[in-house]
Amino acid sequence: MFVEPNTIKVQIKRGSNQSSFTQEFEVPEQDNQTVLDLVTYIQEYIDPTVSYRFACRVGMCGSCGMMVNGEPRWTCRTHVKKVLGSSKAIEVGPLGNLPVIKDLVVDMDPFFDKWIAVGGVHHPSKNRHQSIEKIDESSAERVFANEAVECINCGVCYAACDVVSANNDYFGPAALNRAWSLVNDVKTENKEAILDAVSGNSGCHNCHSQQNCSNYCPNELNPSASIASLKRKVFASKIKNLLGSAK
Amino acid sequence: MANSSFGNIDRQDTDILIIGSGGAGLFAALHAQKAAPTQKVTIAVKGLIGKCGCTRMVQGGYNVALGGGDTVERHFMDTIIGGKWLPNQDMAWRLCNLAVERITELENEVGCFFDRNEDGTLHQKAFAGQTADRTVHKGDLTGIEIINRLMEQVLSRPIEKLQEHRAVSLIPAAGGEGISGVLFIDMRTGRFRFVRAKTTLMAMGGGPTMYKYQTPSGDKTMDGQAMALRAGLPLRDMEMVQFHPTGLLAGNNTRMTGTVLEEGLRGAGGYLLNSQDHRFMFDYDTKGERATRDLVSRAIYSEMKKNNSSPNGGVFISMSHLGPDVVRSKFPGMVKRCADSGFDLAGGKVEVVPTAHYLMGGVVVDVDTRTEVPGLFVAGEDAGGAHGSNRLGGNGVANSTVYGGVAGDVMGQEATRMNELRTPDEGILEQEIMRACAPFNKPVAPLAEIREKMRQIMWDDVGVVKTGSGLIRSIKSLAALEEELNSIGVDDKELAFNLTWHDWLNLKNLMQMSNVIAQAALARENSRGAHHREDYPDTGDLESSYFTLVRQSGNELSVSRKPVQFTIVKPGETILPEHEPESLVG
Amino acid sequence: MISAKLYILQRLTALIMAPLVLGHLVLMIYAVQGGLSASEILGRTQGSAFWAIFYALFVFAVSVHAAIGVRTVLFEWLKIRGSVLELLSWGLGLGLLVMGLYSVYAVTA
Amino acid sequence: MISYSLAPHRRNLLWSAFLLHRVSGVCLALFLPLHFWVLSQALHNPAALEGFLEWTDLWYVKLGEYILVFLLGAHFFGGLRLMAFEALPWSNRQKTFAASAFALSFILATLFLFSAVQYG
Ligand SMILES: Cc1cc2nc3c(=O)[nH]c(=O)nc-3n(C[C@H](O)[C@H](O)[C@H](O)COP(=O)(O)OP(=O)(O)OC[C@H]3O[C@@H](n4cnc5c(N)ncnc54)[C@H](O)[C@@H]3O)c2cc1C
Ligand code: HEM
Ligand code: SF4
Ligand code: F3S
Ligand code: FES
Repeated sequence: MFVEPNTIKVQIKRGSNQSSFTQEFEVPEQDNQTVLDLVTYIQEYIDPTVSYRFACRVGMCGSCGMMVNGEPRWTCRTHVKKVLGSSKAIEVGPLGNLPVIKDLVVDMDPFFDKWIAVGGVHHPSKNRHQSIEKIDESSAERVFANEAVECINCGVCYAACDVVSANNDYFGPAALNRAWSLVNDVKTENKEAILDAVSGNSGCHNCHSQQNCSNYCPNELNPSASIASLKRKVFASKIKNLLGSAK
Repeated sequence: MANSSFGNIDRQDTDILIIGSGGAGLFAALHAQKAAPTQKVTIAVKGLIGKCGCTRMVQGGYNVALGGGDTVERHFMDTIIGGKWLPNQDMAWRLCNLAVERITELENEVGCFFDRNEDGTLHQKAFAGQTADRTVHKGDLTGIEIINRLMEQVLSRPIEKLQEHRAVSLIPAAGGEGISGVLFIDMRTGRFRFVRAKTTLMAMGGGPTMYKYQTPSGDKTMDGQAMALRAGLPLRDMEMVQFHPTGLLAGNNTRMTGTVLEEGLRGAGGYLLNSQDHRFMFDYDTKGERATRDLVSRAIYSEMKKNNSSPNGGVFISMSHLGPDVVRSKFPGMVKRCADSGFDLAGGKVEVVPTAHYLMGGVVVDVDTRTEVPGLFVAGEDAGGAHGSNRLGGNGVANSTVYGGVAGDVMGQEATRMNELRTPDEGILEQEIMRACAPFNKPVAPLAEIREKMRQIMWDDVGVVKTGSGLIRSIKSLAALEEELNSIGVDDKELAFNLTWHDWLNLKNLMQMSNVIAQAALARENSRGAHHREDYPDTGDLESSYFTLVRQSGNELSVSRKPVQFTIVKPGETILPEHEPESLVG
Repeated sequence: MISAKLYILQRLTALIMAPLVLGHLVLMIYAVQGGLSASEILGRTQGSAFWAIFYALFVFAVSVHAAIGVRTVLFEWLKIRGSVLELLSWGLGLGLLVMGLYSVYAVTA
Repeated sequence: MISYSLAPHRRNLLWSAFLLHRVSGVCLALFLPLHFWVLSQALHNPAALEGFLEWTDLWYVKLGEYILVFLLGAHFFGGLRLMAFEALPWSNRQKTFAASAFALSFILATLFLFSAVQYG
């Protein structure tokens, strides 16, 4: 006897920031199915105009971030079972806190502009003709730097942070997390510039330790701890400067 | 239709145009900017800068000889022997030689974090097929580290970004001398954009994604090689498609099928089991699961052919005998990835299948990444020659970063010397726009079925094991399928971020390149490295090794064989000093 | 929109206030036993240099602390920017300072 | 003002702790001027102060005071928690700390109420 497969109701938030609407689709339920697969099914079989973004499909590129039932997630690694309630319905929308290009596709430029603005780029202390720095993997600095470095810049933490929603200038968790990693990188120069950038008006001091960034980071990074550490570092260096100039 | 009428397209000029933002593209941008600070550098890419392509997906690491017994000569010999004497030896030499400078550049200038030994020096391990501990890595997420650091460097420089711009066609100069620029679709708006440049680099990363199971990033559909083919450039070694033995198998309805379960699982003692729970690898090779990629892939394929396959039609990998906790602590990333997809790698069995991973073949270039067309350069996986019939694990990212940098240097110099941009052949430009608009105004139907058919044909007849009759059959069925594709339309009401339009264009390129791969495979009447012909199982005479060359003129493909030039070392000889041990790996 | 300088000021003032608030709270719990009366309060505080300094310190700290805190809230929730923001928040601080010091004077003089 | 519908990421204890800290801070900032004004009556008009303090015996004023002390406690303990979070290395017990700060402020306020009511 032929059994109709169960279906999942998928509501997709479509359009742009200016005008958006929600559309509902029914997708057959499968054993192994991610949220990205649901969206793909809709585009391939139901409505060919649905727009979304992905690349690696295995949690490495960070291009498939979307809001799933209101929560930011990497959709290629989010199994449907994990987010499907008994109502068999899922809501999918574009990643929060970023301008929408179309449907589920957001413009990630602001996110990366901030990454650069915070000084999230290595400043070499050596060139390619010099020997590679010997580094003690167990040194405290390297451990800190390492813990923060494996970010896939998916923007999930950025979408989860209410301070970003409230204050569009705030650098946000990912950029600050990168800054923290660099501040601990023995190979990088000009750390003062990074500390200056993170202590400016858009910097780490805007963070209210809500910790949703750490809650939602799919890679289990801890931007919240990185930011707290940055605050500590800035505090210490300001006090030191103060004492230094008093002398 | 957005602006498919020819007069209405966007046009812009730059000096150095780079297509692709993998290891090759990003390195080229950095080097070009440094070599030619007065020149405008533009990087155009199908996805977001640094967030697409396969370099980011590199797990194992980066091959480079850094002493401790290992030498550039040894790395070179491993590459030649691994490639079964087919590599272009000058390219392979440059790859091994420059990798040393490139890894230092990555560490010192780009700022990568690579894992260290106790004494603080770079940690290196050995992939299968290497005679020294040579692979530099960052855990098992080396690519993310490399690309993130490169991406930061590029984003922080005055380099123009054209993101979500799909390259469609190479546009020659009027009169035919060299390339004038590249036609793109701005995917965000659906509008055409023609970018003129003095020098252009294709670093679009090949990517054999026409197979039922495949590992590369979803944006890669062999666009670059298809563009080169249509522009009349020769492609070499196109039959050389590398399969990774253990791709995740989760059914046809999910994009996770085909993605790589890492090599280290087998290395650490994982079992491969067929549907009868029989550990079959020792039936094929004395090394069991630890045999090389091509052997394991073929063994799994045979089990599948014998109907010994798992529910979804593959085999199982089983790790649990090592103790679930051990597996969890040793392979946390893989265990979590499988768990996210609904599988228990630590305690249960996970279905796997060989999966198309890398294309050794590509556009013919010289050691400076020049093609035969003035102004056009190719680097990375789009270029052929460095690997011959097989790519060693760890040589892929070394290749893209080494030659990306070379391309940037050379293009910088060349662009600085040139005073003028070339004038495009407007006729060809118009014709190429029409080609990209081909699916409009035709009856719309889902493309997925056609795509699945193509993937099945390639898997069955042009896959892990090939035969002459299968190849001929595949060429016929591909031709029929392409006809079918040509009759299917795409709704053109809204072209902004119209993925379905791009799916159509992707499919079109993949079908053309499938044909090329099948034709090249038919022309190689022996079995080497990744290429295995059941009807010609022998390696063939090494001295008279040849490589295949495919080019297109008009609508005709011509396939030829060219003798390999042994410019550095002849088969049977070595450039290692006399009493060097065969292998340094204990 | 808060820079390191304001952040540090806010944390320092919080640190200053911490023992003062604790002291005040304990006192309140102790004092309210049996109900509050004006004479009781004033009897304790009037003429006492200790309480004068105690509360003056609190007033200084709280003026700065609350000004910075309210500034953040105005910025994030009410989207107030630029000179209006400066005026409102530092105005509040100044108001608190003046009123506070006056009341300290009132109860301790 | 931002409409804080309870989006899923706000159903998080640490987010609630943030909200409580903010609301309590603002309430304190609004209450303090009033408090200062009442106290300064001591100079001009001691009787008014006395009258005011009598007024605080009313039950709903007591409740108001209770809430106020709670807010002060919450802001105090919450602020200490935040500063400890920022000053000390990461701990996995963030939620426990936040819950403890909340509990302490509750106890404090209740203590205040009891001592006020019992002897009032
Ligand atoms: C899962 C996986 C694991 C791997 N592990 C290793 C390893 O451990 N070691 C190793 O050495 N190699 C490994 N490789 C191979 C390695 O990733 C590649 O050899 C190498 O990264 C290719 O670099 P590239 O710059 O040529 O191309 P890519 O990095 O693939 O970049 C191609 C770029 O071109 C863009 N592009 C494509 N088409 C268009 C178009 N039409 N218009 C505009 N832009 C376009 C893409 O979006 C992308 O940005 C692995 C590959 C995969 C898939
Ligand atoms: C014991 C004393 C106090 C401590 C330890 C303390 C601590 C803090 C801290 C750490 C912050 C920063 C929170 C953040 O940025 O996320 C803060 C904010 C604030 N404080 Fe206090 N505080 C104290 C007393 C007061 C008092 C008495 C007032 C009122 C007058 C007050 C009003 C505020 C306000 C309005 C904010 C801003 C809230 C926000 O930005 O969310 N504080 N406090
Ligand atoms: S910190 Fe985590 S959530 Fe944020 S961008 Fe990086 S990987 Fe994504
Ligand atoms: S969520 Fe936002 S408030 Fe801070 S701790 Fe994370 S950045
Ligand atoms: S598609 Fe790359 S992280 Fe999801």
